[in-house]
Amino acid sequence: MTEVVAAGAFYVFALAALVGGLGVVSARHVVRSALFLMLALSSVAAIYVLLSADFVAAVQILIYTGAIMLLLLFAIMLTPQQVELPPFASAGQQVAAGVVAAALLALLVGTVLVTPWPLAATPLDRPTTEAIGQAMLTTFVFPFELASLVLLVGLVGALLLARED
Amino acid sequence: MDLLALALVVLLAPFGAFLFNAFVAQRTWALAGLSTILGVGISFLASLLVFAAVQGGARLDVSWPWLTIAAGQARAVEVGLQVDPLTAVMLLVVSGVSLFVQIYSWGYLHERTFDAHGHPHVHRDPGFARYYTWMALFTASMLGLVLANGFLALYVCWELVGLCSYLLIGFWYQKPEAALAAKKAFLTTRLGDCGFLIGLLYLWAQTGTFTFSQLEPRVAALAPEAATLAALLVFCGAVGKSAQFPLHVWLPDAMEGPTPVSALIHAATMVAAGVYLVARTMFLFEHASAAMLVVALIGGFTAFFAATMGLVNTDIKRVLAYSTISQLGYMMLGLGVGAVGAGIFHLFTHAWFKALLFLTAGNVIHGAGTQDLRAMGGLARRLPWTFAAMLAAALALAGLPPLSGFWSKDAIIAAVAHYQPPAAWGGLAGAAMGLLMFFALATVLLTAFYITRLLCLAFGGAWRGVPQVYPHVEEAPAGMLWPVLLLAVPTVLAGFWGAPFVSAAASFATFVEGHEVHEAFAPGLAALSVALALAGIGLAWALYGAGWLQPAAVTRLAGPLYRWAVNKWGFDDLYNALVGRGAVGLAGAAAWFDRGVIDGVVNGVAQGTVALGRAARAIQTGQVQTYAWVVFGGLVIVAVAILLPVVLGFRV
Amino acid sequence: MNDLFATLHAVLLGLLRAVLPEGLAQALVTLLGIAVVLGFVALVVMSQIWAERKVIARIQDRVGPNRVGPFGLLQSVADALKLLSKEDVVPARADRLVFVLAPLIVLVPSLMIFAVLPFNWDATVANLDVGVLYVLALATLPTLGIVLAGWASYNNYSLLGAMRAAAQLVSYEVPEVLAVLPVVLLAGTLSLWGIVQAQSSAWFILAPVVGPLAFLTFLISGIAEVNRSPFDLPEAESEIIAGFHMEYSGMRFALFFLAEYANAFSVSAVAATLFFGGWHGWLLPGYVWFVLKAYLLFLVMVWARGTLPRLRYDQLLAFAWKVLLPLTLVNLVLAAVVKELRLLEVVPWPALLVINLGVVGLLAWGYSQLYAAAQRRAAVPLLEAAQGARS
Amino acid sequence: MVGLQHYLILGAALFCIGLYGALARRNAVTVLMAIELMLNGVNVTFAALNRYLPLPADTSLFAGQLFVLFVITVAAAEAALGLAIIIAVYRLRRTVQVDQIDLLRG
Repeated sequence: MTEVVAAGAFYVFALAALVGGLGVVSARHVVRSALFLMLALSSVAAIYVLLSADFVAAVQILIYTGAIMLLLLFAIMLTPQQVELPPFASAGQQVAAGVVAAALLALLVGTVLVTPWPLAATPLDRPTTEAIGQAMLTTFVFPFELASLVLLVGLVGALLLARED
Repeated sequence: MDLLALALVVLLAPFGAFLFNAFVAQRTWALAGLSTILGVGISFLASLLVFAAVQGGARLDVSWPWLTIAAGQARAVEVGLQVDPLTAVMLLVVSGVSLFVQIYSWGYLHERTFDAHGHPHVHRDPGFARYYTWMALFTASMLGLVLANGFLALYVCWELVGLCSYLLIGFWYQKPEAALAAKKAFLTTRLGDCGFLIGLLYLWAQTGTFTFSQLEPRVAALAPEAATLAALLVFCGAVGKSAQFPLHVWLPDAMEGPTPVSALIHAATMVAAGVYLVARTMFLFEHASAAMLVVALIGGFTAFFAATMGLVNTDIKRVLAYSTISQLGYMMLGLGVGAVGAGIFHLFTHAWFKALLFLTAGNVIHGAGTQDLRAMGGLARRLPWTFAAMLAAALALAGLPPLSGFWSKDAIIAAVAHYQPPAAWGGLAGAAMGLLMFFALATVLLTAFYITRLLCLAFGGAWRGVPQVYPHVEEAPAGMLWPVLLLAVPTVLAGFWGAPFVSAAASFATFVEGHEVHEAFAPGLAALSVALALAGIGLAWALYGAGWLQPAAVTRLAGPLYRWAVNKWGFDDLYNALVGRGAVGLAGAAAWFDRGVIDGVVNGVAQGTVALGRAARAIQTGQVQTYAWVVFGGLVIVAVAILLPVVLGFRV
Repeated sequence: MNDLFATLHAVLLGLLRAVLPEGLAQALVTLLGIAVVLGFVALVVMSQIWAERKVIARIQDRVGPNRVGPFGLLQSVADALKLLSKEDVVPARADRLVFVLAPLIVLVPSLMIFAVLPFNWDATVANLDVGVLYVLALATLPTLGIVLAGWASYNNYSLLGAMRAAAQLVSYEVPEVLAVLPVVLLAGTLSLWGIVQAQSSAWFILAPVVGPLAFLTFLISGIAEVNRSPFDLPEAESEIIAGFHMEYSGMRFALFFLAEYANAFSVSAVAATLFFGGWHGWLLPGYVWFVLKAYLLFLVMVWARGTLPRLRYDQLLAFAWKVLLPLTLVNLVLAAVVKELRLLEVVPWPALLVINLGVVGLLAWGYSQLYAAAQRRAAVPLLEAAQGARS
Repeated sequence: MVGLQHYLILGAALFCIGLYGALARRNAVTVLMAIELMLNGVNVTFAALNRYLPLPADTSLFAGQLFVLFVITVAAAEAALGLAIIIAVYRLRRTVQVDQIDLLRG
């Protein structure tokens, strides 16, 4: 029963994510792209929930769908396009890009299907928050410190770049 | 009160003062000054208690885990405190000198300037609070450096004192020279610190710990090459901090800072940190005899040539700066020949008398309104107390018994004499011995010479500055005089602790090294060094004391003598001219080589590159997306090339 | 099986299963649940509007709505009907899709928040163990809708409103999260239910210094996040005529309106959960306490709106970065201290109350002193100017 | 039934869609969005592997999810910086069309 629900949910949200993604790359106007990106990101958050990564899901909404999307919209509005320029690159470039993307996709899918995955006995479903917190301050303390450093640098750099004058 | 608590008090009192000044007392100058003086005072008292406890045999070595990586305690990073005789002595020096300097600075920051009519004007420096804030931070971090029980904490404090030095050299950042000097000092020392950092990371990679007590056994297990490499890298840091030969250039410029700063940071404590570092990690150097020799040679050479530079400088503070470099060289020399006790002993005495020299120099500058020796003279009558104090310090520096400098310097010379290098080097060892001995003794002469010259130029003779100023030149206020006179006490007495007539059991070296040390006191050597010192003094006296006589009278009475004196007066110019011409010639040669050879090569390379670039630019569209496309296309191709066999393997 | 909703759910499901196929029954029950939440929200919002208008009226020495129904209670209903019956206008050059979607993007998250609010120990629709994070995350989404609405309206004032909203949220999201962290630290859980449970001995507002500080910072940044006065710059009538929803009318405007009040309520409800012990109370049932606390906090917001003038734009951002952010960071450290000393466990709550009141009093006194000093300093030049003018 | 491979394929698909966008769109902001999409594809893969694969004993149970968190962190910094750059470029050249930003042209 719940399996069915989970499967249905997966297909729904996966479809939504893919639609969102395709929308992002195919919409004619930037804001439409943003709208689709919102859809994609939210669906990915839902996918995280299905993967029993609720903490990550919440963070995804908070950071991606919340902050980053907002920044993107902000940037869109700060950089108005005075003349309507063609949103897509030259046909040749599009084809080339499509070829590479398709090839990579084929490659990845093939690998995924062929590889004999050493699956765990039972999928890992258990509350994550505390364990993640523990790990972040012990095993992953250096990446953690590094990430904070990156954030700081990003902050300063962004300030410096976007400053008037 | 247990040792740990005491140590924490020592460390946190000045730091608290710093926090208070930084966040509360920035607007209220008096409060800032008082808090720093109070903090340092407390820490000084605590240091005395610590010292007493250590004399009573107490020791301390505690570590706290800072980062624990789950791969096991083997890679745990710890920070901690350590108190042993060496630390205790350093604590005494740092907090003591710092206390004197803090009190002194109060008066010094009320600067005296002379207007066109030679009338003095006193005004408080606008950066008063800032000054005491950084001073507190410096004291705290210097104490932390001494208390650290591992490389990590030590390195952090090491950089902190570097920062404070930068901030305080550039205290008058409106002056471009000051700003430049600060930058120069920071960058030069950083050069050495890079080596230091690499060294301690290398050690960590090799032994998996930063803590000295744990390092000691593990280092013993290290391969000699590794030990030598680590020792040399660590020594790089010491060279930078203690302004040893290749990296000595920053210290003279650092004199742009306020004089008390020079006294505390650039004479007594921070520059001695390098010496302390080598002493603290002696267990490492003992496993690297080559590194030891390098230390000794660099130390000796620095001592000698810094002294020669001190001979000719006309800026009172710069002369002292060169003297500091030279004395630090002595300490390194002592450590290099394995006499930790002697080296640290010299550090100990030097801290007092050099700080005293700088503070008295500060009084002179404060009174005369200039740093230029050529514009001084005849100040002995105006600044009697200052003169007395400076005289004591100068004689201590020159190494006349029974003043402190004599005993410590002599201990080092004796150690050099008794130093037998590893037999492995054979003839080289003998050469090294001779060289070191020469450095040690020649420097005695030069030291005595330049310090006497300084005294004569500043205090002897007639006033050579702006005439209207002289009547207003007066002794420094009490706030600047008492610290000086108090400092004179250790300057005179500190030496007896290590004097030969003290029983070996109670001697300084024994205390520091922790085991009975019999410094073979060589009366012959002592006599020789004293004789050299006297010779230097006499020479300088003859040269610069001669200025006392009225030139006219001299010409009338003893023409040849006068002419001889005149020629000698021209000594500096001659010396400078010689050096200058030599330098110019050298520069010319270098310039030719540069233009002819190096530029040729460089240009050739450049043109080659340009041509290559022209060839290559065709494929550079400047389109980020093109580049990305190439990257991913390449990725796909490579992946296919790698994976295809595997896939087939599965298929079959 | 002490979960009230679960019981109801089971009973209903059982009844429906008798007459309907499995899937359909499921769907129906779910729909029913959604309908209940929606109804509750609608009810809450209407009552809020009425209460706000009354209170504001009193503050401004007016009577407020008093025609429709007793005490004008039905005023909101009338307004709602009016809005629903209005014509639905879309500006000619607007981006239709975005214009239509925006109000929904604003409304849906604000409704979703209600799913995790712990109305009572046995009445939480969904008890996530990352509840707090979930709430914070959803609280940021409406702004996206606002920004899109402002952009889609194809109107400069709306665009300005949108930009303001974006900048405001980006600035105030940080202190809001940081203001919640002390509570999470003290409770040791991210689940709202667990947080309320952890307050059974002492409410977190009682944590010495930490509690009030966290509460204040949370309330302020919360008000800023739902764009209520004095932080209502995105719709500042006097500056950018109603800002982002200027082009909206009728039904769509009603959605914005609904969302705004729903958000206001959820902020006060969350505050009640985090700081005022959620359903904990005496003799009255938990539901009542919870809603009561939420309403009181909402009235505090109303009070603020009625009292304080709107901030200037630069003041708004400066306040977030230079005041709130440092405060919350310091507060976090203090919270760690409080937790280490286990003050909330060892000290009885009346003592905590006394301590906090003392602290608050002290702060108020100090602030008044500073304010007076500032007044004096500001006054002096005027005085001199006057004298200068006279002489 | 839905298993590991479904999620992995989803991740791959998202990544490749993003890649196409990053290569074929002109507006720098859109390109940035596409890159975010790629990152999300990677994140889904991480989370899925974290759930389905047995982890070595000595590492944390949620290493995969931690990677996701780190990626999100970096993505946040990257977005902020990227947008700052875009705005700076816009001030400079009044355009955000990547094919008009070719200061790198040799």
